[in-house]
Amino acid sequence: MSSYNARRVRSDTPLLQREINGRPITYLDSASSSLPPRPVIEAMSRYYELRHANVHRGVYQTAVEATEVYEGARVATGRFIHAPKGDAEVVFTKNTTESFNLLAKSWGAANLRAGDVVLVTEMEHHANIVPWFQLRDQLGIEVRFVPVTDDFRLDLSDFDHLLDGVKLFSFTAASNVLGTRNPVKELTRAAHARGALVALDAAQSVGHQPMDVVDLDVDFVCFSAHKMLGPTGLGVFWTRAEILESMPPFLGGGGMIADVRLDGYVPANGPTRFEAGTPPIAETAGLTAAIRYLEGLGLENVERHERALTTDALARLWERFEGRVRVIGPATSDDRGGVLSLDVEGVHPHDVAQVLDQFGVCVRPGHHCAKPLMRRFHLAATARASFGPYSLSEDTDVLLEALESAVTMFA
Amino acid sequence: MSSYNARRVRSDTPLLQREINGRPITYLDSASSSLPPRPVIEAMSRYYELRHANVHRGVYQTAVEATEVYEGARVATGRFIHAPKGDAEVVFTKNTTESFNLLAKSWGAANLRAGDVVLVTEMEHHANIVPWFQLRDQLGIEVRFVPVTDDFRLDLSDFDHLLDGVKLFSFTAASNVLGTRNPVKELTRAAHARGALVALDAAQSVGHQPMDVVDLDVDFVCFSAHKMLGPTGLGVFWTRAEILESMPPFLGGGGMIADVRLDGYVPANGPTRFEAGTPPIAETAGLTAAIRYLEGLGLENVERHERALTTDALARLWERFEGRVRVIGPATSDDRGGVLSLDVEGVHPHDVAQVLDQFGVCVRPGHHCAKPLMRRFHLAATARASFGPYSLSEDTDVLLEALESAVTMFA
Amino acid sequence: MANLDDLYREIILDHYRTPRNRGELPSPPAIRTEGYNPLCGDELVVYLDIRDGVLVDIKLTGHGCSISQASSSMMSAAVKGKSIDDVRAVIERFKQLMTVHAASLDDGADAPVADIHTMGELAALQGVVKFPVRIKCATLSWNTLSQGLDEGYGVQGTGSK
Amino acid sequence: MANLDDLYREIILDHYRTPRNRGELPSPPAIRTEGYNPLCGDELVVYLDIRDGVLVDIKLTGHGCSISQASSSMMSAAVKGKSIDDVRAVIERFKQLMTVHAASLDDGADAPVADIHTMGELAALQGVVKFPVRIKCATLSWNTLSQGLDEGYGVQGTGSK
Ligand SMILES: Cc1ncc(COP(=O)(O)O)c(C=O)c1O
Ligand SMILES: Cc1ncc(COP(=O)(O)O)c(C=O)c1O
Repeated sequence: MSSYNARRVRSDTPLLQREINGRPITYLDSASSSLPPRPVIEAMSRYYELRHANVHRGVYQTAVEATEVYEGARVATGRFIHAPKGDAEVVFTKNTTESFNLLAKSWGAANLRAGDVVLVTEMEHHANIVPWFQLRDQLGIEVRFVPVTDDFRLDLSDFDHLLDGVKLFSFTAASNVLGTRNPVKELTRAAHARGALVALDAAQSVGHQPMDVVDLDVDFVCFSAHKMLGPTGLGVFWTRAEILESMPPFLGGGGMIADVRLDGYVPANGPTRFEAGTPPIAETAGLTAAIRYLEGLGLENVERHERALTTDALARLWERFEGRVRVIGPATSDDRGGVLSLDVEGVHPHDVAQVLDQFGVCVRPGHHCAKPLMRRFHLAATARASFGPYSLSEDTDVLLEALESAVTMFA
Repeated sequence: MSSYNARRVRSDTPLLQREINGRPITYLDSASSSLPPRPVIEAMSRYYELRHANVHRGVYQTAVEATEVYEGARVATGRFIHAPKGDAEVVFTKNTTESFNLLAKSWGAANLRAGDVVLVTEMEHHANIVPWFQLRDQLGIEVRFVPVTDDFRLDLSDFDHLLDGVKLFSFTAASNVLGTRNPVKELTRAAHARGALVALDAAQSVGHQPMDVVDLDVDFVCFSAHKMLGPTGLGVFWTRAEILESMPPFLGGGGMIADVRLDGYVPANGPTRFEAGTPPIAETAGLTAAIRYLEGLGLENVERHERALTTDALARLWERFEGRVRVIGPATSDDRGGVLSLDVEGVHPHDVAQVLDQFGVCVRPGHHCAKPLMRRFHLAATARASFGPYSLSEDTDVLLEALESAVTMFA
Repeated sequence: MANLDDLYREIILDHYRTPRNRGELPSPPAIRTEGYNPLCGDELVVYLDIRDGVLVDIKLTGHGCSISQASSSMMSAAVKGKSIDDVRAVIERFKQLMTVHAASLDDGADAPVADIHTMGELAALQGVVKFPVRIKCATLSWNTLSQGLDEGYGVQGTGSK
Repeated sequence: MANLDDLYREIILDHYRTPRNRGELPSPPAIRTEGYNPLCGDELVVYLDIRDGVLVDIKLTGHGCSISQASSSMMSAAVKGKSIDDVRAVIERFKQLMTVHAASLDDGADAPVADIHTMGELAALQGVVKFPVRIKCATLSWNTLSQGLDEGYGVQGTGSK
């Protein structure tokens, strides 16, 4: 796998040194949450040990440093995704889900009215569905779905028609269930041509491939730190400065105001307008460390590495189980990420995951917060294995061995 | 200061070992954010090193352990505040501010209509004002303020009248500017007698004194982990189970649903209904450690310790400066916490804080997110010093020395 | 460390492979109750034929993991033909078997040991408590049964006699 | 480590203690512009008397910290009597002096050094960049002046001639 040294990444990751049931852990759940390397964990400890203070408004040394940590993470994030105006366009949230709620409840509530259409896809995570349903219940907008084909791609045969009346097309760069990567630039061009804005769920792509919001030409991007080797408790919302400035406040409280009187309030300008209350500060120290770490690896390298693992795993799953273990997702590694949703003949995903745990293999059973997609394929659940920058083909070895055992046990 | 060993707490707190400008740090900004002791920092590192995984739905070992960490924190929190139904009543948010937004946008939007009154006080933090203004703009409710007297207490002379039409009385247990502690039980009894529910902003009291929601008989409580020796990125919302079950969802996304179909969604029951997306998991490990640490100290001891420091500081400030340094808050330590908002004659609070920084003294200048209160006292800002469990009377020594220097410098 | 053999006892796999009392009952007169585990998508329908305070027949349909399927199958075998009072007693004991006290989450203490000697085959399910995430799988059918009984009493009270 | 003497130069304290050009001008004809620093509550009103492209007079009222007060006082002394083009040039140079590049936040690099030799007394404010939180204090009056000029041109264009 070229000069990329996944073994080095693995040794940087404390959790991967752990043993489970007497075997080294085989972590195949990066699509749920990734494992932070030592520099990320240490950046947060160091922050608490040396610099912690509340941000903004402080003039003493540690408050200045904490503010630098926080605003520095905004700068690093802006650069990481190539935001044209950098930190001025980066809002910190709790997670991808809060980012989508911000999008729906600030931009959406201000710009959409009854009858307007928000187009999503059948392969969306609930984070990019439920906030739109909530807005529909409140404003009477229509939430429309791009269907998914039998070969796990967006069905674009009727796309032009689907775009009728659409004000926002909000879709995922990569499916957390199927692994499918959608043609972001092409879809964005089509939506823009029809006057719609475009929001991208980048939760499954940031940290797995390079992200350039200018190149993609999207209007909004949402993702989570914890899926890109960073900490829990921190998400990102990006939009162009012009749009950001036009968006009304979302959550109210300290930090997001310019003034509060007994008779009303004036919201602040810039990203802070959307950051009410004490933000996740230590978490931003972790995010900056994660970004630096990923930049050190090179996102192109991470992408190539994960693709090679995926190609290999797809081939070996087929070879070994010849259909007794079905992959719910594209069969080749073109336009797909390292997410393998498995359907094991005669064994419920919960039982698959339980047996795999005995081998130290971590896969996630369930609907993966994508119930419309599961229904589309008449599945209640899958057992999902997914790769990260630290994954090795040995992980696939153990996965196959453990799957064999599950198949045998329930035969 | 009895058997309580603040020096021990100090030595447990890594940040307090730091030097600033060649002097040991004198941290007097606990009202903004507290400094976590080593066990809290280590609980989070250990979590990332050994157990991190996304919570819920996972059956493999680390996912089970991460879920135990997360749900264990809910149990610990419920016990800590004496929630009658324990963890079933504890919702994790990002911070106090999100907790108040949850209160306003879920309970408030569902239970209040045009003309209903939400009563707050003039000494509220913006977190307990702005969400109500937002609801007013949306629903036409009235936001009414209990005034503050010249001696920094709630003006209850017209309280009965103020309660007319009030559906919710939402107020702070302790002012983050004045230090004033409000008579929670008495106010709650009066509000309940008039059929109003009561929400308590406990951001400045949890971690400084014992908290018993049953004894206080309040209906909602909001606070932040980072103000009680815990991490950033985590807040708590508590309400009685009956109320919690009746509240509609707030943010939408994964985790908070029972089902999602192409035509709508069914929210989950219990606290998770209000926890959309991947929650701050590592942060809950930190919160549990903070709770255990505080329980180890004994909240009564912490309270007694901080009161002794406050009594001492009030006396010495007066002795040394005879009015050239005014304390904006009650002059005696009865019914007040360890928050000292200073107004230094002829010196702007920003300059006070800047000069103090030279002595390694951390105080916060500004409006402390309480602009209505600042206006009430015709102040643009104060320089606020505040105590925590690790504070010592030596801190007051350095504060006084540094204040002397500021007074001289700008004379 | 919990062992997989604690969970997948042979008798559990047997019930999973050849579930007892699968099928439907005409409803009405049978009580039909749906159970649902939102976390893993398990679905279950329980049909209860209650006459003169006795659970004369019980049938089950739906899908789920081995634990949920086996538990429902074992449940049906354990309660069929019993008086409603006895059924409720079995439910109670089973719930006790499955209880992980909140305290054990908080303090890392072991779960309490229920009185398993009186439970027959059902005792095989006690290994589930060592896998707390699977408890919901084991209890789904029991909660659904319980709910069915509650509804059933409503129905009986108003006129199925 | 930044030193307090870099911030509170004697000349700054002097301007703070005895601010120049305090007061109001009748408006109109003077341009009246309000400045506001939401973070620390500083408030400032700038009055500009502009005639034939020259800033004939400037007055200031409001309150704020020593840095914001001294900066506005020094600003008023530096721009009073200058042509608008020259005023704009001074503003530009001052802003440069105060710039902390985003890159320095990110990488910890030092802020760039502006050309301070042409700035007279104003150069005393350069120590402020070592205290990034105070930059907003120093620039408040300048931003307000800048805004006043922009509005002024609108006013002049439409008829104060
Ligand atoms: C009384 C009070 N309420 C609410 C808050 C807001 O807390 P947070 O910033 O953690 O949301 C604070 C903290 O500044 C406070 O002191
Ligand atoms: C595609 C996608 N979108 C959104 C989310 C939600 O992310 P979070 O749970 O961090 O809010 C996820 C994570 O599960 C995801 O995979």
